[in-house]
Amino acid sequence: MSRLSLIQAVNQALDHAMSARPEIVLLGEDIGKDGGVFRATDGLIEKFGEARVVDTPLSESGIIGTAIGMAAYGLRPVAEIQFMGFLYGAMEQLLSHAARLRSRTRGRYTCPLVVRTPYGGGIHAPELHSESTEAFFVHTPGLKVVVPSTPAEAKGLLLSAIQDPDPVIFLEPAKIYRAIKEDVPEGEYIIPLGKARIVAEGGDVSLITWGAMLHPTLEAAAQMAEKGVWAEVIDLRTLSPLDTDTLIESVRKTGRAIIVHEAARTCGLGGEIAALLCERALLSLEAPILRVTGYDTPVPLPKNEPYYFPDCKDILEAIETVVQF
Amino acid sequence: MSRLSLIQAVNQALDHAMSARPEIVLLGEDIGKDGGVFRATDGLIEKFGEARVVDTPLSESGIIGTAIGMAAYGLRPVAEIQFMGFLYGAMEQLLSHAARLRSRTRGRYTCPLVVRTPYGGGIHAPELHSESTEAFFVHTPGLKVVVPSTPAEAKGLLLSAIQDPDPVIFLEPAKIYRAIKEDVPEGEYIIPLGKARIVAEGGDVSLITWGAMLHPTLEAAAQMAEKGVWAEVIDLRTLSPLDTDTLIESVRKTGRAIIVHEAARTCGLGGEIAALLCERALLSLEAPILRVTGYDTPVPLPKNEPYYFPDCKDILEAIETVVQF
Amino acid sequence: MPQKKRQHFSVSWRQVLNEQGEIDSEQLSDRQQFTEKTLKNFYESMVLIRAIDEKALNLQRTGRIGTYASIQGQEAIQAGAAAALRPSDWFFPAFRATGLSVLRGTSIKTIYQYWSGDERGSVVPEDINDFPVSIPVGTHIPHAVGAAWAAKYKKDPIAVLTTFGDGATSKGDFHEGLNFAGVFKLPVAFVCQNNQWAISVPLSRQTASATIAQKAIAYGFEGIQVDGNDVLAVYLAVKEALEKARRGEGPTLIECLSYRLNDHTTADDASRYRTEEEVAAWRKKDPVLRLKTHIEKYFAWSPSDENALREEVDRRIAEAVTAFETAAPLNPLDMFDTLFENLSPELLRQRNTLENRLKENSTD
Amino acid sequence: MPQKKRQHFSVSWRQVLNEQGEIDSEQLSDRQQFTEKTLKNFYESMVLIRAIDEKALNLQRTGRIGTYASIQGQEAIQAGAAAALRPSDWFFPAFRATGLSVLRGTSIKTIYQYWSGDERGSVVPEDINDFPVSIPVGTHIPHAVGAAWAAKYKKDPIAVLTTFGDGATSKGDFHEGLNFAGVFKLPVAFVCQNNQWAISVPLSRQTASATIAQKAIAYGFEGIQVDGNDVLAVYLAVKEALEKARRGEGPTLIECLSYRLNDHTTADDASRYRTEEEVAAWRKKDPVLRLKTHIEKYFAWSPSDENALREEVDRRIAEAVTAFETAAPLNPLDMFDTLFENLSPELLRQRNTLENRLKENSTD
Ligand SMILES: Cc1ncc(C[n+]2csc(CCOP(=O)(O)OP(=O)(O)O)c2C)c(N)n1
Ligand SMILES: Cc1ncc(C[n+]2csc(CCOP(=O)(O)OP(=O)(O)O)c2C)c(N)n1
Ligand SMILES: [Mg+2]
Ligand SMILES: [Mg+2]
Repeated sequence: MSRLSLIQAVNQALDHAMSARPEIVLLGEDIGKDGGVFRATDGLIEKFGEARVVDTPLSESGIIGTAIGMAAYGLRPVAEIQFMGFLYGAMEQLLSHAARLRSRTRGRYTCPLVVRTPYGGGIHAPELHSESTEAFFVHTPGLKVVVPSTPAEAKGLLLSAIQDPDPVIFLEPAKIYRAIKEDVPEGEYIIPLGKARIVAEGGDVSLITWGAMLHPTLEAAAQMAEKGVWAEVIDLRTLSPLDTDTLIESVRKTGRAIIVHEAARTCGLGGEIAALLCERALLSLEAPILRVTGYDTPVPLPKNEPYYFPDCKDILEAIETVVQF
Repeated sequence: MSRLSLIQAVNQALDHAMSARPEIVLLGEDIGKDGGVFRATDGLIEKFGEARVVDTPLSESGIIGTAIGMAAYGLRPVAEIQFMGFLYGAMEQLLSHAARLRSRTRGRYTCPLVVRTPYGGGIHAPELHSESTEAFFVHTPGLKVVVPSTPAEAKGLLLSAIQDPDPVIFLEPAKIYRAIKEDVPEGEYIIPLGKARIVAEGGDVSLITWGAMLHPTLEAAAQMAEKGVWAEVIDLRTLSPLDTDTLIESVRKTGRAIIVHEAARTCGLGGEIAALLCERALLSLEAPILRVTGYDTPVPLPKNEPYYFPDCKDILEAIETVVQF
Repeated sequence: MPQKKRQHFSVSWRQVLNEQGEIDSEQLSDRQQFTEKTLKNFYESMVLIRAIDEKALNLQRTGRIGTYASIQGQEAIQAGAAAALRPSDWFFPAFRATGLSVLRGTSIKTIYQYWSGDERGSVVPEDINDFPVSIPVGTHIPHAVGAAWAAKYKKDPIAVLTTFGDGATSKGDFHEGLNFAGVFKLPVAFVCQNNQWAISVPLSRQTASATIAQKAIAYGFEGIQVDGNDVLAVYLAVKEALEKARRGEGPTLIECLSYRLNDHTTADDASRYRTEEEVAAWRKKDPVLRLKTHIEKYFAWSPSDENALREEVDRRIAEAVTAFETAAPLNPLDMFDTLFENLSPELLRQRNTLENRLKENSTD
Repeated sequence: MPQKKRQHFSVSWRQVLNEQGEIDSEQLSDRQQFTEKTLKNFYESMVLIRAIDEKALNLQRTGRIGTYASIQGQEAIQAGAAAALRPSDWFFPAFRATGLSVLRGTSIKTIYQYWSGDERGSVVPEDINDFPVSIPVGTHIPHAVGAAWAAKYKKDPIAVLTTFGDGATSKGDFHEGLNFAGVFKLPVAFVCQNNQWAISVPLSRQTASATIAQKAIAYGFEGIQVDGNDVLAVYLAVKEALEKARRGEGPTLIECLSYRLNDHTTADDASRYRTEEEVAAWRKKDPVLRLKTHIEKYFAWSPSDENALREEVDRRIAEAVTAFETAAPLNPLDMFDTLFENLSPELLRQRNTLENRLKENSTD
């Protein structure tokens, strides 16, 4: 165990995985000597060499496209895309190829590819550095989507993603890359994909969230607990496939649900979760399912960014609303 | 008035709009002499010349990217993407630029661009020719998304889209390009964006759909009417912005809602609509909101395609379920 | 570091078997390699793949397969490249390389399955390192580059070949793939089947460059233009490129200049956009006839040799058609079973729904 | 139709003002155009934009603006290109063209606003045909091409210029943009500010081609490499390209070979990946000093001239900083009000939510 930040945990997971399996190679912009713009790959080129930690030309589509070919050939590429907003250039490779290689060839070829990318806001960066469009990938059959919310979670989930035989989009909440430190198990530490985590138990309302938003959500839950309202806080961990059973079970118990995400509201993952609950737990619902989300606008530049993202206060308001309904 | 198929109505709308406004230019692959692979632009190069009906190199991103520059300069480009599945190559241009040009420049530049593309299944075509990933674009602030369901609708909505000062993704259901003919008003015929259409009134259940799926939905409604169950059928027309008021009003009346779409279920637009209804009309709901959709797999090749898309029978089953709930 | 002087570049043109069916021995350092047997093999391959193509067109007309993309006119490219490849090499086709795939070992039945809209048509046999058809134009090029990269990483002594059309050179993926290959000096040969049309868009609308070959200059490696209707030129150029790749000397772009003799696909009507005269002029340069002229003249290829070949080819194709038409129906549940190694509970639920529906239907 | 012969291509290198600050008159047909006044104007521009840059770095260090991308080392490119443009031309920058934008007429205040994370920093004045900063690398190149296309369509007698880095040449958008420009022979000049680094990735990792200029060969138009630290060479090359464009003779790719003297941005630490020696060597080639040497020698530019210039520049910048720092705060509701011409009911509802929240906060 050592106390690590989320970015250090990512680094440790990569280091551990690469030590064990020579077929793992890292591709990306500035991941070599520079160690990645967030330092996720710090020290890895020194340890594993230029052939395994590869600075590529500036082309996201080229990175993902060549990684698909590598994966089909038998390697296990882990690609870093510098910011989620630059993944859009690689959409065709992801959607039309990575997600379909196994089904297209009926398993003759597979695509064990991990695409890591920092995502979400809160880092005062320029335009397109604060995207959280996870819903695109959740809507794409053939991809898995994973978001860690703490350092230990990051390590355990990333090692799982690297082991996974299918392509995984691994979204790292940049806002909390360094904000939290916690004990992270050394060596092999695996958190299975597809299982949500109940971070706090409660009977009054289910708060469903993931990534950086877990933290204001926990804060809101703590504040409500002082008022005697007990929230169950669920950290999704894997956005695709969704752990629907855990969600439904929780809402059957609490009768109320609030989904918290950074992304724009309309057609965000919150909509899917609300729809699932409404379909399978309607009779348990004692209040409307609310969504606390970003607005349906692009994320503003840093000056206006604080007005865009949901915060603890917004979550508290939503809890009050459903509890008093 | 003349009786036209949907593709003819599209052709007539383009012809009419181009006659009126010289700043409209068409860009796309094979839209010139070939008249488009579906013949949407048949005869237009002869009438308006090579400078206004432009066969481009094979590059979807190039088409959208240059069209953005044209639009900013003052033209009104209408781009044809040969199939929706090839739009993925242009995602970065659409998401990072077309959708943001106005807000980025606070209105100094705008992007009056229409992207037309055939979408949806049912035409027995190869892989990636049957996509219906409208949810991606609905989730993108700054874009509008429009889907016509009949020939007259196609004309009225396309003329509106071309007049619109902001970028519009215009999705044409390929399956019904030629399947239906109806009277289409000549000349200027405008259906405003953002307003859904109640195609059949009813008090027992709201069926919400768009595009080609309107037709099996209407068939199901007709069959249920024989059994004394009266469905209200809503054709969304504009998927973004959503006409939430019409949807909520209908469900407040009927107490039951079913959303029918071709797209994969998870994170499809159906989820958003169910979530909206659950949030704003919960107390009116007498049954779970059901979604009749494609599966969460890629659309199979033609041999298996019929097993993928929802049909009248699936809709009937869903109606029975909510009515008997 | 860029050099501060005027830079010069060139791309060469190569033709060995000219329009008259004569070998230009100046182009050939080793005349011996083209023995009677070799040349007849080339011819047999070309006749075979043309016949497979003709049968596919026929199956389409009679409604037994769906939309089909003919390869006619491009047989020399495909037979030449196939002969240059080793079994251990990898191959990444676009969608107009049916001949190459068959010559590599994919069964004719599989080809017909693919074009009939049956997923099993994308299953390449385990012992062949080929990818199936890629539909989005040009997007498979980076995959070939990635496989070459993996081979280099693993020090496997193989090369990778990818084919694509002239239209594909306009896509960003072409650029990105070739650029990566140049930077990392990867063992890959890029073969452009320049048939001068991308559906209705002529080459002049695709690029302002005089050749496709010169595009390699942008990536710092060699580009060469060959007569794509000359199987010998194609064979030699591809073989040299693959050998160079296997020697670790990096990629090559080979433009094979040819012509699409048929419509783009069976869903297309080329008479809308190109003239009969243009097509007729290229029919005269038919690559299959060109080689036939040569072997008739130099190796006494007789009408009875021709008949024997045709019979054998017809027999193989008839067999394949029977196998295709009598294959067990495809299981719709495959759409789930081939999606992930392990299905999530939600996907299992959806799979159950479909399974029940199929049962209902079968008892309806 | 491709030609069946060996093809030859070349790209030229151009330098007018050499490292020693001497004009190479062989490179110059019309020596007269560079009058004392012209050269001093160039110098003043370069001093101005370097000072704006230095102030930006200072504002960043003191927390008054956010991440900033320095242009130091690239002043000759930006001053030369700005002088070659006409007001009616259009300009599409990447994110490292602050100098060019200012010389075109965007206010210094606007520049600081942009890098402080204020949307108003992307508002280009109505009378200037420039785009604001584009963040996704290379993706603005097609926009420039589209604008050139529109200008050609409207028969407007203008040209379009776009600048981008060496890293941008690896993106598909570069390829697609240049290809369209070649095919449609559009009035656009592509100026690559080749500073030899893309963050930590050196040019050799970006492309295997010996020059960026030769990439134009792939698109069938002229490419030229110029000394990007020589404002005269840049000016002449860009001017000729724009004139050619306005004459309807199509696009040109101009590679300006230079060097990024500072870190990639203020968030970067270049010492992690490049040597002090490399940077020091390029500091000696400083484009501002090179021109200064020339005007000192030939036009008696004196320390007092220099001081007067510096004072004037400092005054302008101080004024801009004051304007920037005293600007009214940005209205958060703008995120809605600038999104569409007309807001939908749902967006109005969201706007109301934010409006109420802002009111609550202000009374909190
Ligand atoms: C990305 C993409 N855009 C459009 C299409 C539709 N399409 C199929 S083939 C084709 C033309 C391809 O031309 P070329 O690359 O020259 O290959 P050829 O058909 O001549 O073999 C087009 C536009 C596609 N399949 N993929
Ligand atoms: C599509 C995209 N990928 C990655 C980035 C992150 N990034 C910003 S600048 C840069 C390097 C750009 O290099 P170059 O084009 O040479 O321009 P320079 O910074 O040298 O001016 C990178 C990788 C980005 N902004 N856009
Ligand atoms: Mg072609
Ligand atoms: Mg650079």
